[in-house]
Amino acid sequence: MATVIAEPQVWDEPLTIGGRTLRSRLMVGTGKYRSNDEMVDAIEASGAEVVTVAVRRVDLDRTREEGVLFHLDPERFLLLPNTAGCYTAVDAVRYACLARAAGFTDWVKLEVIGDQETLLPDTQATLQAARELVADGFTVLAYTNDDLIAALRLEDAGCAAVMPLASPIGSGLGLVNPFNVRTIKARLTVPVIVDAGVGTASDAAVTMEQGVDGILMNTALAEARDPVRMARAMALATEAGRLAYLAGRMPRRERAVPSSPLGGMLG
Amino acid sequence: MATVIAEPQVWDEPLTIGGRTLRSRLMVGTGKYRSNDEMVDAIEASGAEVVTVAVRRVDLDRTREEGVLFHLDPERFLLLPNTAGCYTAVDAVRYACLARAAGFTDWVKLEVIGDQETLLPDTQATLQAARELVADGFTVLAYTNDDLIAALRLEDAGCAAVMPLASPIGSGLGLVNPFNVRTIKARLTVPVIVDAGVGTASDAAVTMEQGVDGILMNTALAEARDPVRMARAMALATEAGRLAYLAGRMPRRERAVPSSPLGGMLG
Amino acid sequence: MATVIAEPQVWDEPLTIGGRTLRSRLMVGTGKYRSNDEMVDAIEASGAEVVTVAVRRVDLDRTREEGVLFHLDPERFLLLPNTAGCYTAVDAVRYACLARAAGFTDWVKLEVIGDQETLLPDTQATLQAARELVADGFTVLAYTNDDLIAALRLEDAGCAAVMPLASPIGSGLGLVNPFNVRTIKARLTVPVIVDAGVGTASDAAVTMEQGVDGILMNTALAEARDPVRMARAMALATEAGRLAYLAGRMPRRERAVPSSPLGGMLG
Amino acid sequence: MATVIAEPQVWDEPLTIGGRTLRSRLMVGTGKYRSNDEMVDAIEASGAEVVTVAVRRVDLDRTREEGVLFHLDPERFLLLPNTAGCYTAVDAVRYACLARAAGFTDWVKLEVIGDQETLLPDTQATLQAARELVADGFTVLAYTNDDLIAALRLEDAGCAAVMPLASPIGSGLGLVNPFNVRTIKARLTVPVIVDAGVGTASDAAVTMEQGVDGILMNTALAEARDPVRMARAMALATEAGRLAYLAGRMPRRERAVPSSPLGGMLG
Amino acid sequence: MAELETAAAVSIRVNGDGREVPAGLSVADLLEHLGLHPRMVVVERNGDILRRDALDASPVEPGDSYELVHFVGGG
Amino acid sequence: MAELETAAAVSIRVNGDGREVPAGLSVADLLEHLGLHPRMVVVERNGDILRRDALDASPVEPGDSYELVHFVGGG
Amino acid sequence: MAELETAAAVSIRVNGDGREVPAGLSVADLLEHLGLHPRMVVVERNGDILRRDALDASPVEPGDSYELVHFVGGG
Amino acid sequence: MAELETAAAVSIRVNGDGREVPAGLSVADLLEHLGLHPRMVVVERNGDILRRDALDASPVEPGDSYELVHFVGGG
Repeated sequence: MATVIAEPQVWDEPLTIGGRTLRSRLMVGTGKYRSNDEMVDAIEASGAEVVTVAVRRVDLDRTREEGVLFHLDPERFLLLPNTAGCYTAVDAVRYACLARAAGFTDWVKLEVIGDQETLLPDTQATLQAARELVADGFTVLAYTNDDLIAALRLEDAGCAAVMPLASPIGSGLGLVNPFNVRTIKARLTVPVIVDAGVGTASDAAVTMEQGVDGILMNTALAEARDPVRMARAMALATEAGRLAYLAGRMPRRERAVPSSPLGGMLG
Repeated sequence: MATVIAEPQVWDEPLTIGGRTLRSRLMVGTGKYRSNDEMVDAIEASGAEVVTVAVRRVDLDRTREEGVLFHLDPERFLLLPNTAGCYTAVDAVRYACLARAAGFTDWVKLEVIGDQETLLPDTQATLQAARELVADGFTVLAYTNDDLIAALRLEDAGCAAVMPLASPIGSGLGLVNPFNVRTIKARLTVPVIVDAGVGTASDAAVTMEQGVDGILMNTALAEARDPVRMARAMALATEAGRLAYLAGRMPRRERAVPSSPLGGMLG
Repeated sequence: MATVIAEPQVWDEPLTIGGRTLRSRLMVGTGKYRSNDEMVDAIEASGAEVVTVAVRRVDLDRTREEGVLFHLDPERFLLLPNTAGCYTAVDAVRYACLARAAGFTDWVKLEVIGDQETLLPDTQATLQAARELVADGFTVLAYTNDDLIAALRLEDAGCAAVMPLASPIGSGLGLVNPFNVRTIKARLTVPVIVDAGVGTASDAAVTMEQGVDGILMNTALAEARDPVRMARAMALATEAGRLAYLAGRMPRRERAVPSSPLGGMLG
Repeated sequence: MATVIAEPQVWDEPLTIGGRTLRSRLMVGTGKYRSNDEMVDAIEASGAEVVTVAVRRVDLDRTREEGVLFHLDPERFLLLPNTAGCYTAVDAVRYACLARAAGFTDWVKLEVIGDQETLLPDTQATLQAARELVADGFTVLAYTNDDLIAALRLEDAGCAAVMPLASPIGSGLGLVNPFNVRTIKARLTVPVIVDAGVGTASDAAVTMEQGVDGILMNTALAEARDPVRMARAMALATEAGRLAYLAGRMPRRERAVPSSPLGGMLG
Repeated sequence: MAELETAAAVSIRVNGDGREVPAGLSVADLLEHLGLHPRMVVVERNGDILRRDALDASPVEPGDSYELVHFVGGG
Repeated sequence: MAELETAAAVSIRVNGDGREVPAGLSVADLLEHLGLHPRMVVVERNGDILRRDALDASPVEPGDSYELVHFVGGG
Repeated sequence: MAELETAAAVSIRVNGDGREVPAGLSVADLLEHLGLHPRMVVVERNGDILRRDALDASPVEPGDSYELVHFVGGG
Repeated sequence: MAELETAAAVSIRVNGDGREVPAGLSVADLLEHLGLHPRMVVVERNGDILRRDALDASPVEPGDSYELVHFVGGG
């Protein structure tokens, strides 16, 4: 289709986070895939350059299968470690330091969870951890809820990007509150990446149409019946929503307006 | 972006209407653009192969400007004449016959309007006109509302495609009733092309996610601040929604599910 | 609560259909209740004056249980016979005539179904039956879809009320397309009663907020866990939506506006 | 209508906050009315027992007009002072103490605003003020956003009620995120009163249908074209939504289910 | 005589099923015979509605087809 | 002769308006006379569509009513 | 004497504005002087809230800063 | 001697579990001993992160507690 011949760079400017330029506005996770091959193919199809990973103990019995580094080339992808599973600022900082010691990047996707059932962030602890990590030289991308006040403080704390949720992690409910996300984008100067909750392509498009800078998703790909095709769909939808935002949509109106001329009808 | 390198044909099978194979599932109109150049560029960016036109009296004073044939090559695009502006079956048949006499195609986008204010179709008159045109050898693509009963009868009448609306022509309200459109698609065997009402990229994506075969739009492009970029967005969104439908989305759930492993946390 | 002391007549004018004045804008059905007592209590709690019934063969083995007349006093309620289950105009007229012969009313809730799976109306056959019944002196309340064109023709045919659906019978999906229903109300002069699809109280409120004259429901009460309490809820919600429509809601705005004075803060 | 004869106490149990029993689940504000008479009539029509007021300097030129106490009898209504306009915990505590010194109540509706443009709460400062006020013997009803974590901490701090917003103060956008509010209600044990954002009757109904204990509103009444009739609508809608929640709604389904028997049709 | 008469029966159809009923019944008798209260039932005979006040005077004829309907719960 | 002929004119209707055109024109001549390219126009004469290959052989008759249509931008 | 005393005045701040008030007033007198009903107003003096029953016994001192607040319409 | 040495073992904790390992190992040896590729693992010893280039020079001491972590699939 036309998507093949067109030159994307003419359509949109690249995204810059923490001094690094990214051509794709879609970031993806590496969790919950049925197989590592499926994961790799989906990531390829997504066109993502930033790929999140978790930090965990090595399994001393069967390591090879587990390690993401056995499947993804850290030269090709920016492997973004997260602090998933951390419930305190102290834990999050510890995981971030271990991740950095792996020697690939000083970027971290900061998560401090406040509740086990909903996996909603503890914005207060997240803010505290963000301050420590920024002071320690990390490039912090902070997962948070859709509260403007928390987002503004994370920006003040020096985060390189603020990542409000669309809806709870793994829920697939899509962008429940577009007003909050639009407000956050309007008020922050650092990039706003919507993280978590996107369930299908139209969710990605409507999210980008709010003017945000990018999307990070995992479950929507890993749990799709066909993760690879869904990854391709998400790549297209993310770009589509971005371009629609830049293009400026027609007004909504409750009355109809003909597309063909009223004049020139036959006698 | 990845959209450039990927091979679209591996992602989706082509659409066939009236024996003709189409690679793009997006069809566009030619009305209401600010200039003919903008119209041509937008159509190029949309990747559409089927492009609708209206049938009107030539203006005997200044013709050159008007005629769409001066701007679009009928060899490159399937110029699909509509019967816009017709309020009776008789008128619609008359316009269809004049369009066919132009010698480019026996396809017609049948419209019989029932109300000047809402431009909603008169399904009864549309059905009558469809029967006459099919008997006369036309390939009929029938614009209709989102009523299953009317859609079933248009299929029975021999229409090559049935085109339910997403919302009123030129309204940009998007797909107001996805249930009806999904039901129509589930019950018909001929292609279902959603026509009218799409306002922005996410509208196109969510429409295709219902499983329909394609979308026809005009105002969403012509009235965008930047019609060419919006056309590109719509091309991507239409494919994105299609692939998401084929890929099978994750389930929606009100509870959260972590993307990173619960096990392997540090002591 | 305030609902007890207040005088409803000061809040709203009564509804008049076919020359008969109704104080309640909520009409209810009698189908699918777990018991006849529950049905009677729910109808009482709903405050409905118009109650629909179906016309069926007597069961020659166990009649007493079945007959609605054993449970509802036709002097207290306007028993409105429907033509549910009819798929042709001829059948609908036959059922209507049998219903009138029962001697209680010449009102009929006309239904001509076009599809067994969705129970969507055949508007063409409904229109034909409506014309015959009106000519034969019936007071016709016509169930239809949310198509303006069909609604206008049913009004032209002499129907005393037009009854567009909110969503399919028994679906509980609520008012899926408020635009269509609002447009129908704006264009018709006879009362518009939304019939079918309402699932809970807020559905009834939002439906009345479109300005329609009333609502008819059955499943939302019969299938509620507590039909009597839900009937009370629906009575309140119907009046609430009506009064909110008459009161004229505040504007929606994406910015905040304080409710307390900005001035007079302490130094 | 039935709403007059029915006995509300049989329909719902009363709400208890801070040891005080309330028969109405609707609380209203006193700001922004066109006149004091309109304010008083609307409050009467709302049936509210709890009525919020702001604390401000007396205007030394024209006092009589301003003071709410000249229009509302503190014996009849629980006048609930708010800390609107406060941007720090210190200010909020100061206003709360001044309000208590008026000698009517030790209740306070705690608000600590975090942003002048959106009037969104600073949950961290709100939590700090709540702790101080609870320690000082206040009965604290805390306005907050729809973040579960913040709500849980306000409950832990000893708040008598937690008041998440439906949408920003004065926006009239209604309940944008029902999931968050439902989750908060499910996880807290103290009463949850949704405060701010409700715009019309159906918003109140849908909010109560989430299972929350009550609603507080101001702008929806004060800015309605007819505040008194809207107040009546809100009283009915609040009760309707509450009863629908208690009654347990029918399931939503995408297929239709007939309300009249399939059997017994004529031959 | 009596025997003969009682022996005599006519076959009709009621709500789709064949039935033997005593000869010489009026439609009103038929309803009573079937245990139905005339006020609760509407009678269609051979496709035509019988007015309630005509039930007494209308004899049940051999081969008649009756639809006996009433109001049941419906939406 | 020529003078006479050219002097002679016939009145017809084109797209709703009355017009005087020289006598003896074919419909193809008429289009040229109106500055229209035949390939771009469809001709309906007195309610009947004229096939393009019939334009040359079809004479313009006095009182004829023509609809000359083409494709314009539409949705 | 009396003249002198009444002539004497003290300057205080009330709700942010400077004011001259007669010397020797109690805070209760001050409210009356300002036309305010004590039951309707809460008094904060120099940052401390004055209990209503202390208004009579509390003298207005030169340089005092008062916040006089009450309930107004709010949400 | 050598026997004695090899016989000698030290007990440490690795990822929460107690283990006996030969005496005299460096942390780099420990990883090899556990079949782990140093480039793939990050070592935290007694709460402090060991830089990769320090693994060879760092002896495994009795009672050491190690956390050996790496990157796994996550969102």
